[in-house]
Amino acid sequence: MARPEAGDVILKVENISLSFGGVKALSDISFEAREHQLTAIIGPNGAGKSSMLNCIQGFYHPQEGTITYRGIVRKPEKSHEAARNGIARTFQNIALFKGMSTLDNIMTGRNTKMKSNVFLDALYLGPSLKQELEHREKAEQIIEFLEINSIRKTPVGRLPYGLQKRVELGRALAAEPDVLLLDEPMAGMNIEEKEDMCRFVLDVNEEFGTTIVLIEHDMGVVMDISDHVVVLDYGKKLADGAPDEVRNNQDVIDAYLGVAHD
Amino acid sequence: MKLKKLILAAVGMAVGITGLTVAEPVQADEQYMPLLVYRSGPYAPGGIPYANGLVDYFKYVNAQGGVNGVKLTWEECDTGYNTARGVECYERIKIKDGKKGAVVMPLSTGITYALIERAAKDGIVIHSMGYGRTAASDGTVFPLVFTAPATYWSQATAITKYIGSEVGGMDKLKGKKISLVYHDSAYGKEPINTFIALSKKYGFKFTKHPVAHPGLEQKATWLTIGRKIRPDYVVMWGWGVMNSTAIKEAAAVKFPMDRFIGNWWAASENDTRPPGKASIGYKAASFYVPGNFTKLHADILKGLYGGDKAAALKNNWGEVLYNRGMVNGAIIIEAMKVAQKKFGNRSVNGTEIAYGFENMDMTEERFAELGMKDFMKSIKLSCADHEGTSPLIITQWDGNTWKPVSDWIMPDHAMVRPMYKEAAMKYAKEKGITPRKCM
Amino acid sequence: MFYREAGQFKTNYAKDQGIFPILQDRIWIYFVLVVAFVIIPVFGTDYFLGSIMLPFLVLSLAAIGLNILTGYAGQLSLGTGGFMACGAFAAYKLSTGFPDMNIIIVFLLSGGITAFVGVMFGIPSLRIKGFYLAVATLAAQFFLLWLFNRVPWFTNYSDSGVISAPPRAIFGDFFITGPDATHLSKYLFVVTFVILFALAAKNITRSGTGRNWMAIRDMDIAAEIIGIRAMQTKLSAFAVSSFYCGVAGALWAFLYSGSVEPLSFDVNRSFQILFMIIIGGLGSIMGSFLGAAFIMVLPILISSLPGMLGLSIPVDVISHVEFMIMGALIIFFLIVEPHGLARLWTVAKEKLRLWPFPH
Amino acid sequence: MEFLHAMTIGPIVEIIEYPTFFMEVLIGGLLTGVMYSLVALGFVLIFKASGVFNFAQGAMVLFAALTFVGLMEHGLPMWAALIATVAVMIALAYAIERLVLGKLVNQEPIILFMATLGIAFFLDGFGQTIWGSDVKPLDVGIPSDAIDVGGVLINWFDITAAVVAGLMVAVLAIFFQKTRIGRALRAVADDHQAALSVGIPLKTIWMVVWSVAGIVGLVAGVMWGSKLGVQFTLSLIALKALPVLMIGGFTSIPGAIIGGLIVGAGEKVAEVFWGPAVGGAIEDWFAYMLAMAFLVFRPQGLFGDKIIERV
Repeated sequence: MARPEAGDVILKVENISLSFGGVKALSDISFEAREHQLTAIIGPNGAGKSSMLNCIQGFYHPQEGTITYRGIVRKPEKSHEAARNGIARTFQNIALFKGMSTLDNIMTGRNTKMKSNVFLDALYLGPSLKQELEHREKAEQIIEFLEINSIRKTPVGRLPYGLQKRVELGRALAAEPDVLLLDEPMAGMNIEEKEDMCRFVLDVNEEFGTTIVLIEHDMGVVMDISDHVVVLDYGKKLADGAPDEVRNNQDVIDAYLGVAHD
Repeated sequence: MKLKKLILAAVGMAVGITGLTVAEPVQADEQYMPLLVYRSGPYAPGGIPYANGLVDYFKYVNAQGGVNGVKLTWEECDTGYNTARGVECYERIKIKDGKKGAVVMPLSTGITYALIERAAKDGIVIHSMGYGRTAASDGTVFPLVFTAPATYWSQATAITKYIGSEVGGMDKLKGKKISLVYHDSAYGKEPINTFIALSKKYGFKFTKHPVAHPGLEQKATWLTIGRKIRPDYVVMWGWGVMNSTAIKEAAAVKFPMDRFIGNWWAASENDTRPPGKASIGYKAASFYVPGNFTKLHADILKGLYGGDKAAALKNNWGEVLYNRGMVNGAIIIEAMKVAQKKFGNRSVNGTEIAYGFENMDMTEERFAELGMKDFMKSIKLSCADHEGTSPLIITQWDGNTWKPVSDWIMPDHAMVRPMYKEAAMKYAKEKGITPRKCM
Repeated sequence: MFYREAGQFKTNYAKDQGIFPILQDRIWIYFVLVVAFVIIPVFGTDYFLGSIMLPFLVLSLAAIGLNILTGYAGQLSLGTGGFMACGAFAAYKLSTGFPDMNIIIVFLLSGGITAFVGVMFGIPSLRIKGFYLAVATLAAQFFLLWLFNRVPWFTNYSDSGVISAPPRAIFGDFFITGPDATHLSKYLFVVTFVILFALAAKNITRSGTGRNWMAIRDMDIAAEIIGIRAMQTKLSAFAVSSFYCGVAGALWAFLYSGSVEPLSFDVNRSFQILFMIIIGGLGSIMGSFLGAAFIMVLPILISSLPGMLGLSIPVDVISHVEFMIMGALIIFFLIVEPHGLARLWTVAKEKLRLWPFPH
Repeated sequence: MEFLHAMTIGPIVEIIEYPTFFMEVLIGGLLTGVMYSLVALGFVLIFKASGVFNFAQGAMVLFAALTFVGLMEHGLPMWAALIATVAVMIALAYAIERLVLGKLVNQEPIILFMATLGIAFFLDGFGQTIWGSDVKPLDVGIPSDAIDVGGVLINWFDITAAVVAGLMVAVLAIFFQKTRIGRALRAVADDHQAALSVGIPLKTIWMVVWSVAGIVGLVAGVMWGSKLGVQFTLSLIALKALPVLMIGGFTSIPGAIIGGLIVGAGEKVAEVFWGPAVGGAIEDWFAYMLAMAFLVFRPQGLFGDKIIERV
């Protein structure tokens, strides 16, 4: 399947600065992500990648700068608003709902599309049942897509790490997002699992045309799959561009190889 | 679900077993007494001596050959002064080995309230002696409830009379201040309306101060009373740890003890011993004379403890609440005897013992015959009057024992009886009961 | 062998979404229904119906209520007693104020009123979490009890602050409260009511509302990020939970004890219900029943056992031993299975499913 | 209108009009608060070192007091009874570690909390089985008369309690700052993993901290016992300590004292000046409401560790 064509700029980050009690996590970062593209934010540990993602998502509110999403400047808002605007994400440390099954976890991802009414839910008839079945259908499609049919009813707490990551991706996909933020989707995986995950990420991009912003500290994997790479180090942007450009950028090489600046 | 079934099966079997034991060989006639007591929980210190006194009296009666040959049997169930538990206890022990209890003493105002309807349906008499639902003294609406010898409302009038005599006459009460410190429960709230009526009648100023269960903390209450309101007298409707705490806090604000009067549930050694010498002079109402001076006490000591006074004292013998249990036993046995006169010398059921209560006439001489000379005055009941007209007495703690300090005081029955009637009629209306006619 | 799902294929999602998708579970439920509606009414003695089954069922309902809040939505609460009192007093005011209102409507409305009160006291949960919240719910407990104790309007100006249930029938002569109600009629009413509400709770918890609760419970921040509104979700849990507790309180006052004072719903009641859901299993409707059975029936069993066996042990010793055994058993169960009796049942089912070939 | 006046202007006017009475209430409240702090301290110690919300602290107070007074009734001199009770509390801590907590390592906090409720039940029953449930007066020679300081009545007993609480906090502070085991406890409180990695066995730590909490419980039990007499109700004072914990934070020893002062003063002033307008007996819920109001602004209590949310 062919990769979708790049569209307009969907997400525009301008001069973002974020600090926690005097410690600067991000300073003056700007970059853009285009629709249907796969943008990677890379950098060593502590470079401010997760902070960046949290700012985009709306969990952190940067002190300076603006983030424009679909041409509208994002205001500081409640965490749950982002999901309703079409931004879904996964987490660096898995944040699945451990007491629930795979299916239920994925169903929670659809909460933004469902209307829950306690009284109807209590009866589990009529509109409530109809809605459950509709969304079950969607959830099953995702389960099928991610090849996790066999663990549909297993509590996620009992799943191995790699599968948990996959379920988390499923939960994010269930929201049918326009922008998918992936926080180190391949961290802690073995080669085989990484390859699987890469495949799923690309498939998502190709099949649904979802815009993806992912962060990763492992450069190798990312360069192969992304259209656009942003490199951060100590809260500052080092480089921004196509993978090949970035690969040859001297600053990036220095940061990654630890060469001291003269 | 499985475990639940197992438990249900176990319970079911247990119930079955109890059912089976009914089929034992025919025994001699016995009178079964279900006893709701509390020997555990926050109010155990009050429940234990009462239960001991009651049981000792029953043992004593049995040692004397029973009630006209009918031996007493009893089963205790520990309510922990908890209403829900009390209801379960009642349902569990009201019938044992096929014998239904004739009379039950709930020993808690809350439990009394909860049992009135149940016991009426079961045909079991409730004797709530000096506690419970005051309105139930009206025999026309509550044929099976007895509050003899006195209710909280009567007690409130008697205490007020005593205060009146202290200040030099009821007319001198005008302008005086009386404060009520009460346990914030059904029990503690009972006398409030009576005090309000009394304050209107005599023109004294009345303030009330609730203390939340269990009553560990009363500093604010006593600062208000002792330092701000500075009443002439404080009356207390307390129970359990609340009483000793109140005495201690009253002493801390230097409220004079001889103007601090408890009701008869704030009148025991448990209340006055923990505060030490702070409680010397504290007064409380009673319907019998405190002490272990009677012949009955001596007989129990000899008959049940073999004269071992230390053992008897350990079992609360002669304490105020022990005596209350003992008197409660005596009144019930007297009712049974009256019933036996009419129905024959056999065990009696609820309605029969109710007849016994209604036709009871315990005079001073009768109390003396029962070994309680100079202990209690009199109890005389009727079909409509389930409280009787017993006088009360005020007692005082001298640091070691309780001593009577007043004459016998007759409560102002003329004042409270119409209030009973009104409350009973309200209840009858709510419950759809037609009051019976009394001759 | 006995608990094999093999061969039970679901041909569509609707069937798989059924409340008891496995045949054996359905058989169990039918069995339970037969026991509840046929065997117990026919063979149960008055004592068993009135003093074991009634309080057991009513407390199960309260346990379901607390389980919704604590087990499903993860908000630890010690205010259950206060909410039950709220239901009881609301029912009293409604039924004496509107004597012609059907008693079922009275119960439902008093649940609704309690739900509203529950939401009010649930608001701090948006800021306060964990044990701090548990302690904060004690504010509800103490305040509500104080309120019903202090304001005479709630008790229709009774002298003692005790309310007692007026006689009411569901229809015609079928009295469920008051002196004309038999233990059997009370039992039948309560068992029907409780089973229906247990099913409703089961339905809520397996639908969108329930998933949102569990998401907030398992990881509140992540739940918010995926779009779940924390405020609505927490408050809806408080509302539904309080509704159940309120109805349970009304049933307790009207059908079980017949008359109550606020002290019947003191903080010990809150702890008792909390014990039930933890022993029974957090986040399990069936666990609420198991826990209620354990916590309510066991003390009665312990205290009546010596009597049954013909031993004469002083009642105070029994009471103290009862405390000790309860304490020890709670600890024992927590050690053996921290997730409650419901989990034991699930584990047993899984074993049975594989038996006799465990691998 | 009258009610509004009684709720707003009335109390203020009263406070201004009778300043000595207000002082009396305030001081009485502060000193009562110290008594609450004595109980709250035990909770804090255990929560700080092991993250367990120990609801059995109230039962431990009762059990310690019962043992102490029971031994004295059996003829032991006070000092011997004191030593014996300390030994019993240490043995109890050992038993709790071995039989309960040791078997529940890595369980969720709510499970541990429930286990302590089980312990509370057990201790309540056990203590009463051994020592009986009647009221036992306890006199350790604390004077109970009141003195008049410029028209303000102050109770000697309350002052003694305040001194005892102060001493106990000082002793605990020294214990935590100066002794090896105390420093280890602090390390555990800061970071379980780190503490384990420097070789401090968690078992020992839990045992020590429960022993210390037991001894703190004994002190609280002696104080409360000499105030009220030793009886079952003592285990219910745990409920008075909870609002103190909420305000002070579950992890702060100074917080327990400050929280106690705030709760004590707050509830007494409210009860005396605002209580009458609404019928009185408001102090129980007022303490909780006050604590809740504090929490809404500082969800971790005044001195508790800051809660940091991460994803």
